[in-house]
Parts: sequence; C-alpha cells; structure tokens
Amino acid sequence: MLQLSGVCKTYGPESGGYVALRDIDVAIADGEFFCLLGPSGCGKSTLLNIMAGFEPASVGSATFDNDPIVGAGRDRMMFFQDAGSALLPWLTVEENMRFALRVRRIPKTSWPDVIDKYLTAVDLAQHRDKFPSQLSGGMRQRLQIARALAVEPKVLLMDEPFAALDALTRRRMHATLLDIWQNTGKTIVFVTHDIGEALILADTIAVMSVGPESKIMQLFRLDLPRPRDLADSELRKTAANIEALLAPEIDRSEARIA
Amino acid sequence: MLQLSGVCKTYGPESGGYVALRDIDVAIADGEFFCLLGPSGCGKSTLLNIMAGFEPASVGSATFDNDPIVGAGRDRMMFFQDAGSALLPWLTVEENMRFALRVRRIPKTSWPDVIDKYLTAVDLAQHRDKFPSQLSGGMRQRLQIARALAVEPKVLLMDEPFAALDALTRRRMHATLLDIWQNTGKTIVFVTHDIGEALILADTIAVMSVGPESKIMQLFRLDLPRPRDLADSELRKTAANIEALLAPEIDRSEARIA
Amino acid sequence: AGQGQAQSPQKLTVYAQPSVNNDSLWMAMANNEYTKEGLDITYRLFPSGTTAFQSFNTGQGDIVLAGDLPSVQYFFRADGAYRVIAVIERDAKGYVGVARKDIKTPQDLIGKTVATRVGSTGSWFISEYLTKNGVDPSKVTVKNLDTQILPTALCQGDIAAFFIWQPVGSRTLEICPNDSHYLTDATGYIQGYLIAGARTELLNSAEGKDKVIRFLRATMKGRDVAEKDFAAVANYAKAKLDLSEKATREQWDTNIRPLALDKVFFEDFCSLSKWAMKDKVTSQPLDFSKFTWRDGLLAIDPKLAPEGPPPC
Amino acid sequence: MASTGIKTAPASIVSVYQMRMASIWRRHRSLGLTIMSLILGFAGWQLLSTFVFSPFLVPPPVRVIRTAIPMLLSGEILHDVLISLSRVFVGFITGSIAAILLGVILGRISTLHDLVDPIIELLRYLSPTAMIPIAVIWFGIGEMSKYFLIFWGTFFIMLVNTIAGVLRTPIARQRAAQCLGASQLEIFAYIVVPSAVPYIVTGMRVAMASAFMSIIPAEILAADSGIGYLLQNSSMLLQTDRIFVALLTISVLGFLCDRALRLIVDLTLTRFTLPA
Amino acid sequence: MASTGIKTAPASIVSVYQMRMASIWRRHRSLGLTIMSLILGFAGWQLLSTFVFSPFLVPPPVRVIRTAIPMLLSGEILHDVLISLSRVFVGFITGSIAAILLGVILGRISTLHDLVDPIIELLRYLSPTAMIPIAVIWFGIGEMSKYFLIFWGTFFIMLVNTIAGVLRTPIARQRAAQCLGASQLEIFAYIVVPSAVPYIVTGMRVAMASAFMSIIPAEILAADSGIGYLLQNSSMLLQTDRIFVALLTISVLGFLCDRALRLIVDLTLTRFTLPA
Ligand SMILES: Nc1ncnc2c1ncn2[C@@H]1O[C@H](COP(=O)(O)OP(=O)(O)OP(=O)(O)O)[C@@H](O)[C@H]1O
Ligand SMILES: Nc1ncnc2c1ncn2[C@@H]1O[C@H](COP(=O)(O)OP(=O)(O)OP(=O)(O)O)[C@@H](O)[C@H]1O
Ligand SMILES: [Mg+2]
Ligand SMILES: [Mg+2]
Repeated sequence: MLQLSGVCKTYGPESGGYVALRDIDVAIADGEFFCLLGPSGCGKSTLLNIMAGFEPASVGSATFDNDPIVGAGRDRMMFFQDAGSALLPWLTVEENMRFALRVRRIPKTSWPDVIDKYLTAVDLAQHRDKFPSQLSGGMRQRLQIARALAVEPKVLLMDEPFAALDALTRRRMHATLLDIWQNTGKTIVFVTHDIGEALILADTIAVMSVGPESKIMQLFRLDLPRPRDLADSELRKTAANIEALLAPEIDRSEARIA
Repeated sequence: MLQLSGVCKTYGPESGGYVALRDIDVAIADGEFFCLLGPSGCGKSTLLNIMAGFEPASVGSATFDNDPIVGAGRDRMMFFQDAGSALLPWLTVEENMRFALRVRRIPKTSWPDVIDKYLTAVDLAQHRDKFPSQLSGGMRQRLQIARALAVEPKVLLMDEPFAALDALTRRRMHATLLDIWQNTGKTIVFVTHDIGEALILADTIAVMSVGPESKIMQLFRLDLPRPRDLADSELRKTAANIEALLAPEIDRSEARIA
Repeated sequence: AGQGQAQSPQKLTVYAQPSVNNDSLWMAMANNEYTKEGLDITYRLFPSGTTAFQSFNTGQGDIVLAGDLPSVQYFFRADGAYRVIAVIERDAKGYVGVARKDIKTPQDLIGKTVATRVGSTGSWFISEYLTKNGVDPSKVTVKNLDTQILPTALCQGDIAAFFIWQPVGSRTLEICPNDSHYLTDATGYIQGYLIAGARTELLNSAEGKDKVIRFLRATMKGRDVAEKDFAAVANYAKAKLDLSEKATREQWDTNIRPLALDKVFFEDFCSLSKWAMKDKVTSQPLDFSKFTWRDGLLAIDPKLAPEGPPPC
Repeated sequence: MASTGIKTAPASIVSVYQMRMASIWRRHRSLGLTIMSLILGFAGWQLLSTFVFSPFLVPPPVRVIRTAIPMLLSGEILHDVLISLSRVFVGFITGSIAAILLGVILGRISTLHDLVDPIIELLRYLSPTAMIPIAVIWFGIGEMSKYFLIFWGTFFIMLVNTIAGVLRTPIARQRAAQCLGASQLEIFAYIVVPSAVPYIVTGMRVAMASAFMSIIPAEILAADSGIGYLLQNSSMLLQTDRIFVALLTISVLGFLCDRALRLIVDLTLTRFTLPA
Repeated sequence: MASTGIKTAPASIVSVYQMRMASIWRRHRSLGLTIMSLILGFAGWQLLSTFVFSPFLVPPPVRVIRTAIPMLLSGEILHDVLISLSRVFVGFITGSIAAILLGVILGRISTLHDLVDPIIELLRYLSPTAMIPIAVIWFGIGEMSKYFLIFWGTFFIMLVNTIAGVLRTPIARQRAAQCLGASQLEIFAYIVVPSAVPYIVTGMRVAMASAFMSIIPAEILAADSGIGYLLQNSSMLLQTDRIFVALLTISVLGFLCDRALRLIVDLTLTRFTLPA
C-alpha cells in the first residue's frame, strides 16, 4: 500500500516558491496498476519522485506499507523519464544489466538467463555490447525498462517509459509489461501523457490538473479484462470524459499564435 | 533542396563496424514537409545528423542547395531528440531564447516581441525565469521548439519534438507548427515514431526499415489539405499500409516473453 | 670625500645576507657613511650567498657579499668577471661541531653518521676536523642535511653530530640541552669568511673603481663603530631582523673584521682550495692574482693588501 | 515528553515547524562546524606540540600567537601580508586569465594542441624555484620577476584544468549553437567557457594554493618584505616561533582567499557549477 | 590536375580512399606533431640562449646535452633517476589513493566535510618545503620523510579534485543505484568514483607535476642521490650546465610519466572519461 495524504510540494523558498502540488491524497493498493495522466508540466514526475523518496513532500505524509518514505528504497524501483541519466555511461548494455543484478544480490548463476530474457523482451539482445552513448533514444528507454524489470521490485514507478517508442514497439511493450504484472502481482505506478496508453493498461487512472498547484481532479476505475481494445465503447466513453476534463484545463493555460 | 545520394553510415571501424544506414537516397524539395517514420533504433536520428552536418556520411554525398554539407550551418536548425542536452543549463528559459536571438543577429528591439510570441505559443510564458533543470521533460522540449522556431531557419530538422507532450498539448503544437510552416514556407524534416502524427503533418512520409542496414522502404505522398482528420478514409488506408509495411519488420527483430 | 658630496650621489647596489657578520655595513649605513662618501647604496638581501650569486650572475648588482666557498666557486664560474675586493669578516668561533652527549672525542665519531650541508664550508670543517684529529674520514658517514633541520635531526638521534655555522649550534642546545653539547668550534681548523666581491667590469672603469674605493672607506668607518658599539649593532639587528640581543651577542662576540686582504686570508683560502680540489668541488688551483683585486685597498692603505702567494 | 503539544498538532504544522528548524540549522550549521573544526584543529596542535613533539621544535599555538601579537600590533605582519597579497593577486590573476585563454584555444584546435602540448608538458614540471634564474634574467630582481614566478606557479595548473574542461563540453550544446548561427568566438565565449567553469573553478582552487606556495621562491629574490621573506629570514636565523607565525599567516591568508573565491563563485557563477 | 583519375571515380571509391588517407594521417599526425613540437622547442631554446641570453646564463641545449652524455654513460643520471622515480611513485600513489578515499567520503558526507574542510583548507597552503621540519620530526631523515613530502605535494591537489568530481556526480545515477538496492559502499565504488574519474584524472595530471616538484625539497632532506639532490648540489656549486641537466631530466621524466599516465588512462579508463 502506497499512500500519500495531504501532500504539497513547493520548489524554492517556503513562501513565494513555486507550488507544484497541492493537497494530493492517493492510496495505491498492492498489485494495482495505477496510471497518472496529466498535461505536460503538471507535476507527474514530482509526485513520482515523492513516492520514490527522492524528494520530500513539503507538507503532508507519504508512506509505503505504513512506513514513512524517507529515502530511496530497493522495494520501489524508479524508471526515470530522462532515460540516459539513469544508465551508467561507462558500462555496456549487458554490463548495465549485470550491475543491476549484482547490487540486487541476485545469484550469479542466473544472470545469463535473466539478462537474455529481459534484453530479448526489449529487443536489445543484438546490441548488448554497445555503450549508452551509442544507443538511440528509444533504445536507452528500453534498456532502462529491461533493468527495472529484471530486478523484480515490489513497486514499479514508471515515468513515461514508452514515450520514445514507436507505436508497434510500444504495443509489444504493453503486452510484456502486462504479462509481468499479471504473473507477479507487482504494484505499478505509471506516468503517461497518452490517454490511450492509460486506458489500455490501468486499473485506476488519476487525472491531474494543470500546474501550478496541481491536484488530482478525478479518479477513473476500469474493471475491464485485458487485453483491451480502444474501440471498446466503455473505453471510448472514458476517453471522452478524460479529454473533456483536460481540455478546459489546457485552454486555461495555452494560447495559440494568431 | 536537401539531397542525400547513396548515403551509408557505419559506426566504428571501416569494416566490421555497425552499419546503421545503407544506400539512402532522398531529395527533399524546398518548402516540403517531410516525415521520417521508423521503428526505434532504425537510424532516424542518424539520418538527421547527416543532414544537419553533425556527422559525415561514411559513403555517398549529402548536399543542400547543391553545396556539399560539411558541417552545421545556420540555415539548417536541428531540434535535438534529447531536449535537455541542447539547452544551456546556466541560462533561464528567457535567457536561452535571448541567447538564440543574439547569436542569430536579430535586432535587439524585436527580442521582447519574439520571445513573448514563441514562449506563449509553447505555453512557457509563465515559466520564463526557470532554469532548464527546473523544467519538466515536456517543458524542456517545448523550450527547444520555441528556440528553434524563433530563429526562423530555412530548414527545420526536428527529431521527435513532441514525444514528451500529452495528446492535447501536442495537438496544439501541430497546429502551431503547421501555421508557421504555411506562412513562411520552410522546409521541415520531421522524425516521429507516431504514424498518426506523420499522417496529420506530412507532405511525404518516408518509412524506414529496422536496422542494421536500414533503408527507406517506401515513400508515401499525401496531397490532402490541412487540417486533416485521422478518420479520413485515405489517411486510414495509408495508415494501414504503413502498419503493414512495418509490422513484419518489427517481427523480424522482436520476440515476446513467453 | 669632499668632491663626492658636490655631485649627485652615485648608485651602488650591494647584495648581502641577513646576518650579524654584516655589521660593518650596518653601522656604515646607520651612520650615513655611504652618503657622506657620495654613494647611494641599495642594500638587497638574499637568503644565501648562492642565491645572491644567481642574481649577480645575470648582470645585476655591483658588489656581492658571500661566504668563502660560494665566492671561490663563483669566481671559477664567472670566468674572470668577478674579483674579491676585501674580507669583511671572519671568525673561527662562528662554526661549531655539536654532538650528542655520548660523543666526547673525535674518535667517538667512527662508525657514526654526521651531517652538514655537503659542499658548503661545513664540509670543509668536517674534513679538517677529522684529519687533524687523526680520524680516517672514510670511517665516518657524512649526510647532507639542510641547516634548518640539523637541530631536529640531532635531538631526535638521527645523527651523532653536525658541523655547521652558528646560530644552528646554539639553537640546538636550546632545544635539547640534555642530549647535545658543543664538541668543538672551528678554531684551529678553519675560519668562516664574509667576502666582498665586485664585478670586474665595474673595477675596470675609473668611475667604478672610485665608487668601490669609497665603498670600502665608508665600510671601514662603519667597522670602527661595529667593533666598539655593541648596543648600536644590537639595536640595528633588532629593528631590521628582529634578532634578540642574545642572538646578536653570540655572533658579535666572535666577529673579526679585517677589511683587508691579509696573510691569514691567503693561507686559509689556499687550504680551502686544496680541500675543494680533493673533494672535487673545484677543478683548478686558485690564482690569487686573478681572484683578488687589491687596488682598492692599496689606494686606502698599502698595508691592507700585501702580495698574494702563487696559485694553490 | 515535553513535545506532546507539538505531537498532537496537525501534520502540516509539524512539518512547517520542522522545516523552519531545519532551515535555521542549515543556515548556521556551516559556520558552527567551521568554528568547531578550527577549535579542534588548534587543540590538536597544542596537544601534539606539548606532548608528542618538543615545544621547541613545534611551538604550540599559544606561543605562536604570543609571538604574533607584537608583530601584528607593530603593523609588521600587515605590511608583509599586503605586499605578498598584491604579488599573489597579480601573478594569480594574470596566470589564470592567460591559462584560460590559451586553454580554450588549445582545447578547441587539436592540431595546435598537439603541436604545443609537448612543450607545455616539458615546462610544467619546472617549479617556480627552478625558474628563479630565468626570472631574474628576463625580469631583473624587481617586482616583475616576483609576479612572473607566481604566474608560473598558477599558469600550468589552470591550463591543464581548462583544457580538461573544454574537452568535456557536451557536443550537443556546441552543435545547437552552430545551428543557431553562433560564430566560433561566440561558441568560445558563450558555450565552451561556461561549460568548463566547474573545471576552471577547481583549477583556481588548486592554483591558489600553488600561488601562495610560490610566494616563498618569489620572495627569495631580493625581497625585503613579504611573508615569504619573513619565512626565509626566520628560517635562516632558526627563529622557530617566527617561522610558525609566517606559516600560520600563509595558511590563514590562503584559507580566507579560498573562502573569498568560493563566495565569489557562489555569488556569480553558481549557475555554471550546478551539477547536471 | 594529376587527380583527374580520381575525380572521375565513383563517389563511393573517392570516399573510401579519402577515409583511408584520413585515418593514416590521424594515426601518425599526433606523433609527427609531437616530434615537430620538440624540435621547435629545442631550436627556440638554442636561439634564445645564443642570441637573447648569454650562453653562460642559459646554456644552449647542445651544451646541456654535451654535459649530460658523460653523466648518462657513467650511469650517474640513471641511478639518480631510478632513486627519484621510486620516491615519486611511492609518494604519488599513496597520496592519490589516500586523497581519493578521503575525497569520496568527504564529498558524500557533508557534515564531515564541513567539519574537516577548514583544517584541510589551512593545511593545503603549506608547501612541501615548509613541511620539511615536520617531516623530519615525524619520520626522521630516512626515506619515509621523503615519501611523506611527495605525498604532501600530491594529496591536497587530488583531494580538491576528487571532492569536486564527487559533488558533480549526477544525482539520477545515484538514485537509480539506490533503487536497485546498492549499499552505500557500492554506490561509492560503482557510481561515485567512476563518475568522478574525469576530475580525478585531471587532478592526477596536475598532482604529478607537483610530485615531481616536491622531489627537490624531499631530497634536500638527507639525500645523497636523486635528481633533486643533483639539482641542489649543482645549484650550490653554481654549476649551471649540471643544473640544466637536472632540470631537463625532471622535465623529460615528467613528460614521460604524463604520457604513461595518459596511456594507462586511455587503455583502462576511457569509458569513464568520454564526454557525455
Ligand atoms: N527543481 C525544481 N525547481 C523548481 N521547479 C521545479 C523543479 N522541478 C520541477 N519543477 C516544476 O514543477 C512543475 C512540475 O514538474 P514535473 O517534472 O513534475 O512535471 P511533469 O508532470 O512530469 O511534466 P512532463 O510530462 O512534461 O514530464 C513544473 O512546473 C516544473 O517547472
Ligand atoms: N555513436 C554510435 N556508435 C555506434 N552505434 C551508434 C552510434 N549512434 C547510433 N548508433 C546506432 O545506430 C542505430 C541508429 O540509431 P539512431 O539514434 O539513428 O536511431 P533512431 O532511429 O533515432 O531511434 P529512436 O527512435 O529510438 O531515437 C542504432 O542501432 C544505434 O545503436
Ligand atoms: Mg515528467
Ligand atoms: Mg532517435
């Protein structure tokens, strides 16, 4: 159970700083697939950072299994939005995987299998000797996905993990992720800006409002079986609801060039 | 006219290196909106880098208006896939804009107007005093877009400029970009992995095959007027064609976990 | 002297070291003797004769004060461009051998390690001390140590004795009176010198020659004060070098200020030269007719500069 | 137990209170730790020199300070400090500027770098002490040669650091600037130099120490004032207390200059030194 | 005109030919430029010492080499070089390792850093020369005190650089490692140290020069061999030619050691020093 109550986040000085989040209350059950959806810059990454323990909440409390979150922990694995920054540039693709398994204390005998399995899943098996600087943007994201999955954490915090992937690759990744989620019962908090992606994956979709002082405007629960089809009428209705919720939000802040 | 003929690109040693591109021939007319579409890691960014003059072709020639491309030039403005890397981290949003206008020798009197116009277009006007490290992923991309547009280059080389934006923001960006393109007659080379985005924007879509040794498999010309609607039957047919072209490509290289 | 005052004072640059054996010059300066001779003296201090010669070598400075060995070495190096004009000061008490308490006779040093600045007058002192006391120098290990660290090394027992100039010895007795004592001073072995030398080029011009003579004459007047008036010297040392009266006293007591080029000088430098050749510090005999320039002293008083011996 | 009042307060108030305390602590912590550190350092010195070494070899701080007080009151130290500081400043600043300019050029033009590097590589092992004779030949025994020796002690450190910083300028930044139309000079000034700032600042901190160390050889050279001269002179006369006064003065000066440098960097260059 | 044959060749062949030439040029260019640089350097020295200075003040290279040859043949220089090198190595390597270890710790634990930093900041302005008396008190007049002085000349430079490098470790890397479950020690070893490598390498290059300069004070101390001793002794005896032989030897040794360091870094650490 991952719980935030009354969380506010202010960047900069206590007063007069930029209030990114205001009064966020969420409770994510074990094994839930929870999607955070919201316009660019609304505070999705900030919220995820608080859950991961990277940033303290300015006000309010964040707990995991009733223990306050005070720092990064091995039970909550983060997938970083900026994929390159989290990889070790001096290790090859395979060595980056091995590093993860080593610090995770996974027995050495199983490394080759685990590495093969996850690199194949993200289609990087032929690129295992490249360094991160030699990978394309999408490949870096896929390497980070493979690493995050390989260590099998209790909770996966994923910040737009598929943003740089093409539609077809992304579809496969969805299937892979759902497979793993269903087989292992992980909790997944998944940030995306793609409504379709959220609809296909989530148990719960939290829609956030535009910043500053972003809130969670509404929660949508989806009990449909998976795999889902976006043409499904209930999904289309939800999609329309979400768009309707977001459109005025975005109008509120944007202006088009004449 | 941007022209590549017989371009190959090999990374690493002359023989035995990784052949990213093989025998690429393209000719992009002045004022054309040209989309590069292809699976992750196929070589889209590589191709754009060659056009920009950042990387030499290993074999073959690249010319712009019949002059060989030998280095970066102010006529070809690149939008980098990794948005953060191209911004100056020690300048605020507004200062980053000003830097661009200064080195572009744009008269100082028009700076405030230009900056306001483009920052408003990408909805960053309220964030003008933040540093890049204080921006969200999507905001960084938008800043880079604003900067690239503000200097009004002849050719815009855009590497997945909208990848980190939510659907609604992205829709506005499409409209903005098309407005500017139609009013100024720029040449735009636009990399995307989103088929829908390509269909909405492009005059020509070049579909690339999976690497290594990526080629341009097929060119699709779209003469439909804009704004376009994805529900349009011709677009749907093209979309289906492109998917059909790509699907076996991706099958060729991917395997799903059992 | 009268004619000098009429003209504007003539510039003369002197390189020296901050040491009490310069007291003749100090007193000359303190009593404006140089000004009275029509000289405008620039008195520049260097930490050692060697560093003074380094600068002198580049063509700067007119007169340089330095120890015996640096003068000889520089003379050979400068190929005739430098000549000694007078002995300012010499003394044998200014050099001491300090040893640990268990070393009581020269023979006790056999098999032990002693220290000095190798290649300095201290080396010469050790060599003379051992040979004159019938100890085979090869049975004593001589270590090269910087003067600053000699007291520490002796007090800690790293070495059995050292041979060097003052105030290193008295300082050592201050630091560890229980472990150290004076073994000897240099009386009967060597004498340490402060030598004034000048650029040959200067001496060859009539004007330069005149300046040097006036310099010598004024310094002699200073010498007369320095010899008698300890309080004036101590005041000067206190004001300019922050030396305590006690420290000044120790050295002042032993100073001999010949301001001449006398027999003793020739003898000492002969034996210095022989030692230096033996120890490969120099490679040729010292030719006094080239090494010294007697005209200045002769112009003041012929008795001050007798004829030197043949090269030795 | 006394804090029950706070414990029952609503979460947000606790948090605001804690934040206020934390920020007060943060603001004063650094100063407090600095003072504690200095006290510990001096206490350690006092103990060491009293019980481990002989106080004649390493005079305890109390004695050093007792020696320093009359020197301070008479203005002797202040005079020496001002003279040495002015020498360090001239040498350090000219050395830094020259090295940054040359470093940026060498870091960007690799042919020139390869051509000049071996000579630099041979020269930079020569200490300021070794350069004394050359300094005298070139600049005589006046102030110029002292500036030169401190320049020498600064220049190569700054050069190595600047080149290292320039070579690590992210390539994308330069490419973006080229696309925008920046001239080579603008890329130097607006991209390469700012990107190298973290290395340059580190280089300046190291070079500052080297500059202060170079006072000593510089003031061997016919100086009659300055801290280096005080040290030289006291060493020759074996005045241990005064030697330690000189050393302590150099240390304290260096410490203060480093703090000043850091403050200036914090005030003016923070934006360039933030970690990515 | 003679290249018409090539001009008519198909584009791809031209390109392959050009690439081959370019790669040959690249491979040999660096060596060629180094040699050219050295020749220019020596020619400049020869000219300067003949026409600008007097050859007595600055002996021309030809004379220095003539002086050096018998010293080389007799094995005198080799002997001195080996002794000095072994001292530099011990001091440099222990100094580097100690500084890297302490630097990583101080860079990570800010309270400890704030506590220790002022003391370091005071000590690092003391040159090895100033530390000679302390070295003798602590380590006597044997090899240990020579190692210590070279250690001293290395340690603080490496420390400042290591801390600077550690402080600039990208935060995302550390966070990712923490999420993976890395212990504090693993984060030190696998994340922080490798991230600081570019700074550490730069520090080593600067510190290497400082270590070589520290030979001179180290060998003032009761040495009867070594390059520093040769220099000292020749200076005392005012033997300019031998002084220059010693200086040239130090320069060449430094040059070679720097090349060796760069080679080792290129062979083993390239992956850590690539620009982002
Ligand atoms: N270190 C910081 N200092 C100041 N403001 C910050 C900082 N980090 C984030 N912000 C601000 O907080 C807000 C939320 O940022 P966040 O990165 O959480 O957005 P996001 O929802 O992840 O957006 P995106 O979809 O574009 O990644 C933004 O306005 C951003 O400018
Ligand atoms: N510097 C390099 N060294 C070696 N291989 C490289 C290098 N840069 C790119 N590659 C390889 O070239 C291929 C194409 O990379 P590129 O970045 O052009 O892909 P892309 O089409 O832009 O992919 P994405 O959509 O994921 O950004 C990849 O296999 C990549 O590993
Ligand atoms: Mg985000
Ligand atoms: Mg790409």
